Amino acid sequence: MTVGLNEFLAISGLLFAIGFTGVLLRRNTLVIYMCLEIMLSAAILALVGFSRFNNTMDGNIFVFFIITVAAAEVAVGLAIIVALFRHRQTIQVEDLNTLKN
Amino acid sequence: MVNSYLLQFAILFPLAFALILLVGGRRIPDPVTRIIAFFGVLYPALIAIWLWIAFDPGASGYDFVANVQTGLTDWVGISLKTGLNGIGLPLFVLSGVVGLAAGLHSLLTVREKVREFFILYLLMLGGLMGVFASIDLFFFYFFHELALIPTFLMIGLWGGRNRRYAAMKMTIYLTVGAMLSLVGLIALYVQSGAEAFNMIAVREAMAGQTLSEAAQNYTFALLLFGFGILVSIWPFHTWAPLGYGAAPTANAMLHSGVLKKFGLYGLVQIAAPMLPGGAEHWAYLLALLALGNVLVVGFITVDQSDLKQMIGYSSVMHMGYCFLGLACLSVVGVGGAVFLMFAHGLSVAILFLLADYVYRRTGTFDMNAMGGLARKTPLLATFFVTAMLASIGLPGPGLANFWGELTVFVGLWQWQSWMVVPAVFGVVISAIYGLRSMGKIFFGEETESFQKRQASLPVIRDLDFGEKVPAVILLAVLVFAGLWPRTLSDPLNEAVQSYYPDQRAETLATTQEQDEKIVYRGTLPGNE
Amino acid sequence: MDDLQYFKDAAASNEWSLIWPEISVGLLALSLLVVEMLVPKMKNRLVPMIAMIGLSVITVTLVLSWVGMGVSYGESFAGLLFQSGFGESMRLFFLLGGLFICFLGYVTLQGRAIPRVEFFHIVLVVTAALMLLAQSNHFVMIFITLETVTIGFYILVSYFRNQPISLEAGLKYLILGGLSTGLLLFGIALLYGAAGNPQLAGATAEGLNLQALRAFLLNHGDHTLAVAGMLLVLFGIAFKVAVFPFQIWVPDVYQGAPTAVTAFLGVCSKAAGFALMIILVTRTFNVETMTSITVPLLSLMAIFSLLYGNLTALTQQNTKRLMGLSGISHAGFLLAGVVAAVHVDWAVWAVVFYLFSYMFSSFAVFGVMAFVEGKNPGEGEELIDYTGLYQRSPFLGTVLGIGLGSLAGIPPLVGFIGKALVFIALFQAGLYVLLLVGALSVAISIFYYFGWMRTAFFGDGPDTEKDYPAIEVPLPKRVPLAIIAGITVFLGFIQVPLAAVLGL
Amino acid sequence: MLDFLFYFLAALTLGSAFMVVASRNAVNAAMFLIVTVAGVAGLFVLLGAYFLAVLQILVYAGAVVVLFLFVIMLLDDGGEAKVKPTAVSIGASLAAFMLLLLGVLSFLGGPELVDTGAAQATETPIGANLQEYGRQLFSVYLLPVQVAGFLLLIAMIGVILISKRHQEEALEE
Repeated sequence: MTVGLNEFLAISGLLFAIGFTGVLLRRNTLVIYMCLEIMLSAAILALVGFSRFNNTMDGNIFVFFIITVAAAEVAVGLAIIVALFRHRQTIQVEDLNTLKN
Repeated sequence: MVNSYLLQFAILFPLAFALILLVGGRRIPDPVTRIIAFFGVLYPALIAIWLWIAFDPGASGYDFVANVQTGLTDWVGISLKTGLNGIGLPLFVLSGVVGLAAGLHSLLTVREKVREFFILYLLMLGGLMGVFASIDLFFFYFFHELALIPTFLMIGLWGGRNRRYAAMKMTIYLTVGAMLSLVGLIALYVQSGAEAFNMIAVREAMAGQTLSEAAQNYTFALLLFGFGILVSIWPFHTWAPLGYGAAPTANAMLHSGVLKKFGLYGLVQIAAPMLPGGAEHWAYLLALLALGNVLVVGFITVDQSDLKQMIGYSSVMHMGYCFLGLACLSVVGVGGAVFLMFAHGLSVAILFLLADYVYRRTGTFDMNAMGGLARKTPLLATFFVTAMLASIGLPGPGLANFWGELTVFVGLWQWQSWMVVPAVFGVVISAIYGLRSMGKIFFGEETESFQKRQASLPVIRDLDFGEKVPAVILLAVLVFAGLWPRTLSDPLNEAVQSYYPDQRAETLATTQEQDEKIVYRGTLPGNE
Repeated sequence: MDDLQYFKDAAASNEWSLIWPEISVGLLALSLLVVEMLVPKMKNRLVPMIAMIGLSVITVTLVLSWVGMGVSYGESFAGLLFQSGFGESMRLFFLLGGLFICFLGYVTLQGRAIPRVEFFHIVLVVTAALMLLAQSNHFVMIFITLETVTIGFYILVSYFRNQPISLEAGLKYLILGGLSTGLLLFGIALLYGAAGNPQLAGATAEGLNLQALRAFLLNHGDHTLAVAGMLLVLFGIAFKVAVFPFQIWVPDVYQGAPTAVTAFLGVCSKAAGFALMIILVTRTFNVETMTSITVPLLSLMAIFSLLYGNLTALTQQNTKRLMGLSGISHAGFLLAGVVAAVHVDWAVWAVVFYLFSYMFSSFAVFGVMAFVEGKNPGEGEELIDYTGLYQRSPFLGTVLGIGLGSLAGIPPLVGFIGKALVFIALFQAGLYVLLLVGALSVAISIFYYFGWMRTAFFGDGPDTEKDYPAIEVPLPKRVPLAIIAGITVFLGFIQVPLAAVLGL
Repeated sequence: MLDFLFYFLAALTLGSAFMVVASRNAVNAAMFLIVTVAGVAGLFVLLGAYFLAVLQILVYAGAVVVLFLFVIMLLDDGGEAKVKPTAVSIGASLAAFMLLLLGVLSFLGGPELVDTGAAQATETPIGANLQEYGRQLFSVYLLPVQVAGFLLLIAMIGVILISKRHQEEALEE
């Protein structure tokens, strides 16, 4: 195939940007969390791409760890969101305003 | 050798006793607290006096040098190096003596939160002893702050009216001053390239090289304004009278008498000799500000009716003379400044002490609401008159102050003759407020308000034994130093001569064409 | 046969004995779970005791091992770890930190209807991860330990699951933590990609290894990808240490988290970030082409952190938020030290010294906070709740005074020494602006620290309509606080023990 | 063919990622997340990382997103349609997006990278197969694997702890 590293990096960069924008833009904590996952995916894609075109295995191994961690993070994060929902009946960011001066 | 350890013990004893009181907590009964505190203030004074006797007058460098590693040597060359030279000795003695007197006074008068008071007092005393014993620049600063913090707390906790505002204002001013001087000290050390952060090493390193003019100027400016704020140089003096007005007596004595001299000491011992170019650059401005201290603050002092405030302002005013002496940058001027620092420290401490005695008898500091006290308390009146005359700088009982001021004038005459006129006018101002205060408090008729108030006051008695002791200690040292200044001025002269080697010689040779030999190698009083 | 040899070689390079303290802490954490199962009746008393005693034993053994056997230096685990004096001192740091957090947790959790064992278990695991983090020499190692720490903190921050305030703080930390992880990872990916590019001379197959990466950067420090990666990595870490402009999460999370966790977050998590900063900024990215970017950038961040933290703390009434905001200014100091360390070698030790001093003084303050606060959310956290603390409990008042004084940088307390060392380092590095801002911020910080002290000591003013009860602290619980306060004072006078640790 | 596949997958990934951000409904967002994840997995296949592709599908699509969906159903939140993002937040987000885009484009335009495209690997030079993973993970990367174990342990404990209903512990002492 004629597609090179640059194309993969471009996808990865765009994916990262979309995820980042989502984190900033969205108000629903669940969706924000999904956007974080998109950012992680972007980083993973970049790593795998580099690993492939640099001919080194390290990047792939790193991705293995990242996926492991991401799964754990999601589990903890969702647990917190659910627990909070029980108290507040909401998952919108602007309703999380108990903490203030 | 043993004496070197004594120097460190003078720092250690008060701190250790403070620690004992702190750890002991409420289990220590009040009388025991007082006994511990008594020894805590006694030992440093005894050591100070012993070292005064033991000091080798011929030594031009440091005596009693000892070095303790505290752990920072490898990185930044900091170690607790202690020792005394001719400039440090008078001030070390001063802290010991004033510390003892103020301590004795508090032992007899403090009634509430006794344990806390003496923990803080001993901390402050330990810091004071350390300031003038440190050769290491870092610990020099460190001990000053160590003594400063208890001051704030004591003003806040035991102070008189306005104490919170006073404590806060003092904290802000002094913190800013201290930070500036710390930055200045660091600048000095790093630029000198010395291997150790102490005065000896930095001085040697500076002697081997010359910093650029700009570097000298800004480093000296940092030190000048940092130290200057700490010494209440005009126009940064407003914290001082306020603070002293609110401070408990012992604090006012220690701070105005001793701790404030830290800044001057720093300028005399460190800044001016190590940065001669910078000192030269700023000397004129310094002298003008000092004249501001003498004249502006002098007039404000005359206007005061509150006794404690008046003493506070007068202390600020007298700092002006010390600055003037320093600005001369000559042996005579600087020597006079240091000697005046010593004498003023004692006299202002007595005045604060006596102001407290007056308050105990009249229930007020307002001088317009007193009068005729001399008839009931002749001894107090005698002490007060003596101390006030000394503070003004009249010959007689205040010989020490007189020597100091006179020498400063001589130094000033050789440098900027015209400044002698306003400076001497300052003496007249101090005579005015001094005499007025004596008259208002002790002579004349009792004012009506005072008579009314007496009904609610205990019967006015003259000084009792416990009150006499601190005052007598201070006066005795003052008189001794006045009558026999050689014991201090000889070492002082040695030290100053090696630090201020005719700095002005060349400048003046062209302008005045005088014989520098006689003028600049002039000797200090009592040294003929 | 071939495979067997492969594993044998790998096994030989994995010198597990080198990380015995971490392994011990991990095993200790596991043993807590076992204890919970075996003696469920006693667990609430037994578990904290075992955790604290175990950590103390490990700490003492570690120190003794230095004395007895010295310290080993160099790479281990095939380059995953790098043993150094810095790593050793940070090991001790995190062990001491974990130990005191266990104590604080014991105090905070007492009398609450909430599980305890899990708290100590997670604290221990996080402590072990922190200790490994400080010795990492490889991005995989950095990532996995950092994430263990982060996930641990997600749980710990939201530990009071029946208080929405705690959960809310947890969620905020979660989102911003996730964001910082994303930045960090993308940065690592870019660095890895740049370093392994076969088109470039000096490309390395081990782009994730910091030493190899540095060797690459020496030649290609100005490579666009490498620079972008470095910036992203630094920003990711800046989130963790909460320096401007990545500090937004701090006040809320500090306030919502249980006090023991706030202390853990404020001290150990911050220290972890700065350990990484030191490893990366001064030991990996310290090539000229990169320092020309990092030094001005980090200096600016430090300056703004110093100013932002202090100015916002001035009007703050909630003590936890106050600690968080003032912590931002301390992070500014530390960052300034890191910048200085780029030019001046010993400044690394100034930073580590500052970290230690910050730990002792913060713990003194947090320790008092744990006793003053009430059992309901937000109770006893306002400054006004400290009114007359000295009169209510002279012991707590004294400890608070010592802690706050040290944080403010007042001699003779250890905080002053830390600040002075950073100042000297800054001057030697020629960073005069930073030095002046630092001095200014010390002066500003005096206001709020003294304001707090004034409330605690002189708080007999007109605002005492409410009658504040006396606080009794039983003797066993006094001991750790007294030790911490004692260390804060002692190290102010004599720094020999700490200097010996740092001089390893 | 491969090129076409790449562009197809890229479009799929980016498009669905965009839809995750844009969709009003959380359920839809989660669905699009699955597509995104699958797209990324497809790209992994193109890059020869078959194992990771499988892992990605298994963990993300199989576990993570399902978990998301589960939680969404459980919470049954009213949706966020009522609260419109403010102009400021939209502006800030767009600015951030543009900045990132600019960054991506600018470093892609760098001379060093354009060349890397030549470093094409037609076969699979690195052993990105299961055996190689096993070797690496259980020799060189054994320590991180152990740490990851602890990480999963505390994550598990944490999840149980936080999601337990308020079954109050008995107070001792």
